Amino acid sequence: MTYIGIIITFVFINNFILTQFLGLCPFIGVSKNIESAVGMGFAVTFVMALASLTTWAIQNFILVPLNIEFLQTITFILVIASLVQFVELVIQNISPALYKALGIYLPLITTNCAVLGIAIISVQSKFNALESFVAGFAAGLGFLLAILLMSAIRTKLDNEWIPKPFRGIPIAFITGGLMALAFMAFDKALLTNLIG
Amino acid sequence: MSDKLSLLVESSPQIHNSDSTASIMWTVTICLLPAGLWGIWIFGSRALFVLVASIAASVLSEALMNYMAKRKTLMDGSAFLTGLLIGYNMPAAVPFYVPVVASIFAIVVVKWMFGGLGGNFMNPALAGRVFVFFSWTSQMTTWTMPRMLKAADTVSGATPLGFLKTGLIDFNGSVSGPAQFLAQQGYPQTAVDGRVIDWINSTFHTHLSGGYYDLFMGNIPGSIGEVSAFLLLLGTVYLFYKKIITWEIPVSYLASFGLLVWIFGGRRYGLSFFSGDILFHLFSGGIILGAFYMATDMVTSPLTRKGMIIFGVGVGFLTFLIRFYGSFPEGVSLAIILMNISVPLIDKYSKTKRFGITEEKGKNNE
Amino acid sequence: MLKEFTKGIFKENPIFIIVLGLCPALGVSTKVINAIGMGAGVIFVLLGSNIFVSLLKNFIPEKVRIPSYIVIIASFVTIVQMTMEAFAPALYKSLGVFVPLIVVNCIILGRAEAFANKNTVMSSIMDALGMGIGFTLALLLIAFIREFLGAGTITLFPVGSFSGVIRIPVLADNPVRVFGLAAGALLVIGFLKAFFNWYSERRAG
Amino acid sequence: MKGLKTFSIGGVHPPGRKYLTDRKEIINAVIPGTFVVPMSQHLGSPSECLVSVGDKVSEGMLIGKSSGFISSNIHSPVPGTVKEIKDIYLPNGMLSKAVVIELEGEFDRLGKEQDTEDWKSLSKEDLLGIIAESGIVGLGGATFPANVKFMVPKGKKAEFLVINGVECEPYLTADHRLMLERADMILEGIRIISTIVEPERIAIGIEINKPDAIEAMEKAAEKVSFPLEVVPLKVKYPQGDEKQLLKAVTGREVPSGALPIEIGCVVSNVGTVHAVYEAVVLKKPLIERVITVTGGGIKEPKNLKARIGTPISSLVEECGGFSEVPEKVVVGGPMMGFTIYDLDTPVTKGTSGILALTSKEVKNTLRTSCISCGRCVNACPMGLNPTTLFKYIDHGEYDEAEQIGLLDCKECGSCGFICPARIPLIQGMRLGKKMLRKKKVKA
Amino acid sequence: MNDILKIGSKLALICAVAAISLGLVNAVTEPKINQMREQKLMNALKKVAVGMEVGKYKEVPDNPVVKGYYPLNDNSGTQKGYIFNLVGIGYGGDLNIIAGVSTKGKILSVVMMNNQETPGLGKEAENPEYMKKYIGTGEDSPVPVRKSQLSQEDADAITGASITFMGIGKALEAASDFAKKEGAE
Amino acid sequence: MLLKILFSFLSVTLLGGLLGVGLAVAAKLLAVKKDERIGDVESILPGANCGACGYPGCSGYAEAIVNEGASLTLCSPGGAEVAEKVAEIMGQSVEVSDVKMVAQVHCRGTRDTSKYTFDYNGLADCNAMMILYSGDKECKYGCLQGGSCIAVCPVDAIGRDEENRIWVDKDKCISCGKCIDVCPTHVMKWVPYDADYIVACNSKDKGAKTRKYCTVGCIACKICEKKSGDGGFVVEDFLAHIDYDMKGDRTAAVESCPAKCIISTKTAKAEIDEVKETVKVNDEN
Ligand SMILES: Cc1cc2nc3c(=O)[nH]c(=O)nc-3n(C[C@H](O)[C@H](O)[C@H](O)COP(=O)(O)O)c2cc1C
Ligand SMILES: Cc1cc2nc3c(=O)[nH]c(=O)nc-3n(C[C@H](O)[C@H](O)[C@H](O)COP(=O)(O)O)c2cc1C
Ligand SMILES: Cc1cc2nc3c(=O)[nH]c(=O)nc-3n(C[C@H](O)[C@H](O)[C@H](O)COP(=O)(O)O)c2cc1C
Ligand SMILES: Cc1cc2nc3c(=O)[nH]c(=O)nc-3n(C[C@H](O)[C@H](O)[C@H](O)CO)c2cc1C
Ligand code: SF4
Ligand code: SF4
Ligand code: SF4
Ligand code: SF4
Ligand code: FES
Repeated sequence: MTYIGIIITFVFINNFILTQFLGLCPFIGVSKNIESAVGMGFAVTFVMALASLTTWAIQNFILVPLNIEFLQTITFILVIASLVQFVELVIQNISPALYKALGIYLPLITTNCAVLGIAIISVQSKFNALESFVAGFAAGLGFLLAILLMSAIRTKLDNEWIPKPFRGIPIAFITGGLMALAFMAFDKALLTNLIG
Repeated sequence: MSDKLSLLVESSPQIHNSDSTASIMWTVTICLLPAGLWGIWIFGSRALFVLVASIAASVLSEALMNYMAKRKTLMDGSAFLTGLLIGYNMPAAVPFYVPVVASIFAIVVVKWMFGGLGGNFMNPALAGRVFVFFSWTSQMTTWTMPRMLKAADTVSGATPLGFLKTGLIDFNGSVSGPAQFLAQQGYPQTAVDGRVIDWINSTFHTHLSGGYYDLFMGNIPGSIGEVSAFLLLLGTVYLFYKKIITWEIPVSYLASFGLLVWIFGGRRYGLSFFSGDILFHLFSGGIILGAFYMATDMVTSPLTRKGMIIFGVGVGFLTFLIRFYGSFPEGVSLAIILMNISVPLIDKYSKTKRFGITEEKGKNNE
Repeated sequence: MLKEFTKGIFKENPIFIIVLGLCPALGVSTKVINAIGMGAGVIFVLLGSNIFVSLLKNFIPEKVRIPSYIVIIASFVTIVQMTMEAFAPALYKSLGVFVPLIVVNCIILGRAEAFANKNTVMSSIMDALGMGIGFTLALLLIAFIREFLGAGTITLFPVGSFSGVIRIPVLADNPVRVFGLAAGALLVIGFLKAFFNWYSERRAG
Repeated sequence: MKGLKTFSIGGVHPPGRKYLTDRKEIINAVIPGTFVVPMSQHLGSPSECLVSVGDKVSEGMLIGKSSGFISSNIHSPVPGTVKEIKDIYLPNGMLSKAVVIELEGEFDRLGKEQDTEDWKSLSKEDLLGIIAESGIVGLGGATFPANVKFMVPKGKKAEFLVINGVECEPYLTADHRLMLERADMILEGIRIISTIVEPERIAIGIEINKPDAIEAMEKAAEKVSFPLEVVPLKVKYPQGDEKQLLKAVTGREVPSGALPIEIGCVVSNVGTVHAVYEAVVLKKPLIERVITVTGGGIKEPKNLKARIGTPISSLVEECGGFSEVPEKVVVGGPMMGFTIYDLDTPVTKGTSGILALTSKEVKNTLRTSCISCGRCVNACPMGLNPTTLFKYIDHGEYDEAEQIGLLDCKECGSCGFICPARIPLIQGMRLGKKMLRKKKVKA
Repeated sequence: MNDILKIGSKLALICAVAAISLGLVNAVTEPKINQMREQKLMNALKKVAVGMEVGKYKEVPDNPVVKGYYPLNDNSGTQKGYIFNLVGIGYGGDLNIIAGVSTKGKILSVVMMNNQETPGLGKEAENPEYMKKYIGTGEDSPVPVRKSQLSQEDADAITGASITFMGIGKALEAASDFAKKEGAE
Repeated sequence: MLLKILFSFLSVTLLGGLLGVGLAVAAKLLAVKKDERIGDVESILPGANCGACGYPGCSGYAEAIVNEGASLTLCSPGGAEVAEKVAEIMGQSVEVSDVKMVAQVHCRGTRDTSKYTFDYNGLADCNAMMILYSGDKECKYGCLQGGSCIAVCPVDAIGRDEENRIWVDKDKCISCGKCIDVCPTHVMKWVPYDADYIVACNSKDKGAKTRKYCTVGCIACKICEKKSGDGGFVVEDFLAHIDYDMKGDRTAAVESCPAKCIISTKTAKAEIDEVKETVKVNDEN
């Protein structure tokens, strides 16, 4: 697959949130307002791109040569967890405001399915180093896109009279469902036809 | 106080424009009727049945939600219109549960979970249609032949666009465009079409292939309400006259779509750039219905002119993308609901120019 | 002690009340059997990690708390992964990427963080069981609705001559397929969550 | 029609319905037996009441004294006795102290020949003094004390004096008739004002639905020594608002939150100019004004010159009463006016019209929730986003509303007029401003 | 510094324990996993072999559709056909197909392996019944790739999933051609 | 096989060790000082985020307590208990009165009992109604029934009954004071939680005037004053008030009130349960 293909795939066709169900917790949790959604989106994009690249290295320089692929999960998550913690420390230093806005969700990036998900999917797709990086980046952008749209919608919904039991999280899910419905427009055929 | 006049006290303004939500909705409904009657005429009573089912389900769902939310919104006409549009977006032969489920989904989930009229961010009729389309794809792609083509039973009812979609998958030859492709593959045409096109060609010295007349008038298989571009356009004349819809969305939609078709549309037929068949694509499928009656739904489109143009261009681009490269022959519904989900974002960033605020000061104000 | 167990099932149900661990809940809930498999996997991992975390809570240094927990969790996940692949390959295949993703299932780390590292082994076990069963029940509910509507079937274990698939008469022929897809999953969980909100509001009086 | 000036953004075209009264000459209203004179008829602090129950008052006698920098004098409209001093509700919904005067005794001015004063020898300060003394406030609607407005602050220069003859409110024809019948006096008034503010240019803006008024003003302008530009304007509401008028006439835009003097302009309504003329030349305080009594519910619509404090019921009666039961009675124009529930409410300095509107004219149809049609956004002359403002306010998010310009809203009513969902947008704006004020007081 | 080393070594210790335990578990499960995999493949091959003997797998380089094949021999050992390992393009991505084809290019048996088609639409192709539409074609009649080549009943059955149908058809067509060419040599 | 286990052991251990050291180093280098007491205080605050303290939510207040030395007794939902706990963390001592106050509406006028002067058409919001002649009731002191208080109450303690009367469920009320702030007629007033009765009228007009426009208004007849004996009732500004410090028996006064405007706070909860406002509906006339 070309790089453009990878980007289209992971941003639209296999959007992590809207078709792959990866990274839903922060998607629902941090989409209440646009600012923190964007912050989270960028943080996730950054971590995903790095994680995808690092785990590619682990896979191809350690696990495969030593024939111990069964340790994939444990090594990957170890690396990712440390990476996230490192990023967390950095953000805390660079932008305390962003750190505060992301609140409990930064640690949650560790346990964000999307990050480990992209690592595993990149390996499964047999991407090379750069492809892995691009895939991670694109999947992050897909997350950013979804959470940005979602947060704008949710800000609008704040001013509508949603039936009481539906306010907050339920309506966020339903909104996500409708977004997913629309995202079904992007399918494999689109990719095949666009770039052959 | 009974001996005195009982006067109404309210805030200014004390007079109002003659348009009301209800009159707008009902006017749109009335403008849509000719196209629907045409659909019933060419597809038979089954089409009427589908329309009745979708409208009834929609209105009853609205009534149910009214009861649950203790509100009275039936007379505003929006539920009737939503039901009608759902019916218009169905093939005539769908089983009854398809329009019914679409209507219930549209009204209950898409509209009322978000607070009823005005609260929804996605076009209810289209969301309903897409929901059932993905659920019952085959039912939703089984088309009835219109009465004037029944005799000529060459292919089982495929819409022109559907026919192209499958036909073009392994097409490597070269024709002058979609109309000729259809003609070559024996896509049926009415006799009137031949005569009209011949007349046009001889009078205006053009080289049109057959089929445009059928396409424009609606002598083709398709969804009940979308087939007749002519009658739909007739309705929009009145809507424009009454200023119920404005030019921004339809024009930017059709223009951007047309432009893309013109630039890239010919490639599939082995032609060069800038040779796409705009006419064919504007009158086939639900584009006219979508551009004038569905993308314009004010609830789910941006507030400002600038926003509307961005929205229209987006829908045009996505329709083109899906129609030419995706796996669905149509693309209108999906393109519109895809842009619907970006409307809040567009609204946020397409502000009006405020009086007495210069650019720099405006920025400081943010 | 019993309270630790029951709270996870309803009052602090990880999916409907705490709203964590959503991805697997949605990703694998297309079939009832998947829900059972996933639930079992999660219970096992949760149990194992809760036990070990609460055992090691004094040994693990603060600065590498999360990596340590994750290593513990990941070990149990890998065990589940390998066992499942060996003994239930069909299930393993249909759960797909979500098996390794148990590692990051927010509930598990969440429990380690919020509960096991502050409590005794026994209550951690209870907590794990409660949370795990709560998760499984929620998953079952979602999967049941999605498979029932979205495929018109209920897929369980094949036993003897019974293929494991129950077909729902009318629905099986023309299921509401969207419920099997991403959009349907999100809609279902939205409605269920609303129902739980409504119900707990009512219970609270 | 092309090439006519107008303002750039927003605006609406409500049905004018001025034909009901635009051919009716101004006549003096019947004087009723009782007058109710409120002490708060202007922008700013209420006047200090100088009389008490039982006092005798004469026509034009000062009964309320200006109580601050932004305040105004109030004079007795008729000779009589003070019967009562009570709190009444003004049409704008506010509570005000009012003096009830029962007609009694001789009129000093009514029916008598007035001597005219040669004011040319008076200084700027004297003229301002007379205007303040006479209790003149802006009669265009804002009721801002005229003497304060004409006092150009130090360091500022008034390049433009723009006279507001737009009368963009539907139904109303008071200014229109004034320009037709008293063009010369208006010009004299303009001369007085220009002596005070010393503008470089003087213009009067009139919408072209009043061609006879344009003609009358042009004719009168030929006779005077100073240059007066008569600027015909396209018909569009709210052109009469000073910000829009200045944009149309001068092309300048008053910055958000600022006054016209910021861009070197002074705006005054023709009625005010006429009142200035009467005060300076005839030494007559502001005790009467022209009021259009009209609407589908009035039998014989008229332009009346009525004394301040006349109960509205008296004017309605003079116009033959109601032809059908009105849905509401409005004080002011239909776009910015206020409904009253009590016909005994008195006429004040700010009352430009009394309308009895039938339900056919009001068009209060089914109210629904906002359908985001964006019509209000396109109608707002201030470039605001009324529906979003309203939603913020409806949800108690007043600070957010302020951020997107709530305080720029001047309650012109364009958005509320055009809204098909009949959202009470303007009430929302007023609520929002009230709550903001409340919050600021608290903080 | 000491502190840091201590932390590092504690994490290392946990890792070590984890790694060793996992290694042990893996030692048990890996053979089992491999065994299961082979079994699955054998089962599939048996299904498509239509009673003939399966030879040794041969990879076909540089062919987008035909990835490789097992020769099919009858009892006497003469080659009667192939079992192809095919990759087609479906609605949801690649389709892994195993098909038995005679040397004359006739489709003998087809089984759909890995795919990402939609349950209820394209996934219907996993159903053995589905493949009847192709079996027997390829030698005298062309392999069907589009609806119009089917009976009304069959056409209705694939409505909404004609891309899958075409994807399989095209893969089989390629296999059939491949077999004919090989057979001719 | 053994080799594989050895590799596993080596690689994972090495990785773990390296990362552990790396993180420890990073944590040391990038450490950010943070007052832990903020988190502790926040965890004690009730988390209602009602804003009664005047800070943006509970976390804002927690920060203000630690960093700015804000007063410890501002959290009304938390009451004395929370204040004491916070004081413990902060090493201070506090004194709080532990009389819990709740909000109650002092008006029972409905369309049937009170006079209305005009037909109001507009926003269902009391402050908005206030703009137009202070509301459509002739009584300018009463409850406008626009429900602004319902909209602001963070815990849904306020509801309306079938006759549109507003009620506060005192068991749900967390004393945040938002309704009292928002109510434009000041008919929403503080009452001690354990008060048994309230005078459900706010009219300061003379008795005769009140009687003209409202059949359930206090007419300042002073019967309650006389009947209560111990001074539990005081009539001031033509309106009866209850002195909640007096614990005497009030039933005699209650029963003899000719306007029946002294009502038990117990009925409040019973009536609120009947109709609950779920969605604020501003449309449809
Ligand atoms: C079944 C049906 C019901 C209608 N109900 C209403 C209604 O309740 N309110 C309304 O304004 N118009 C209603 N109309 C439409 C009106 O007859 C009229 O065509 C529409 O209001 C056009 O408005 P106009 O006067 O601005 O042209 C209805 C039309 C139909 C067909
Ligand atoms: C929406 C709006 C419309 C107005 N329309 C008029 C008008 O038609 N004629 C007018 O003289 N003043 C109108 N005014 C008042 C003017 O803004 C301005 O106050 C007035 O012209 C100043 O003159 P004055 O102080 O002499 O009244 C309007 C104000 C507003 C806010
Ligand atoms: C949710 C969904 C799933 C689909 N899955 C498949 C599929 O598995 N296989 C397939 O060939 N086409 C699939 N399609 C594609 C459409 O059905 C496509 O329009 C259809 O194949 C056209 O064929 P027809 O001419 O038989 O209607 C799917 C479409 C949708 C909306
Ligand atoms: C011009 C116009 C177009 C409309 N189009 C749609 C539509 O496409 N689908 C629909 O459900 N409702 C449509 N409506 C009705 C209404 O706006 C819709 O039900 C709301 O989205 C419900 O909140 C339309 C209304 C108007 C005035
Ligand atoms: S009332 Fe205010 S918001 Fe509405 S149009 Fe006028 S200025 Fe704009
Ligand atoms: S005009 Fe009315 S309905 Fe339209 S957007 Fe504005 S407030 Fe909403
Ligand atoms: S108590 Fe006050 S705020 Fe509540 S409805 Fe009555 S008047 Fe409105
Ligand atoms: S009733 Fe009033 S004081 Fe009590 S919680 Fe609600 S808003 Fe706060
Ligand atoms: S389970 Fe929480 S992000 Fe996936």
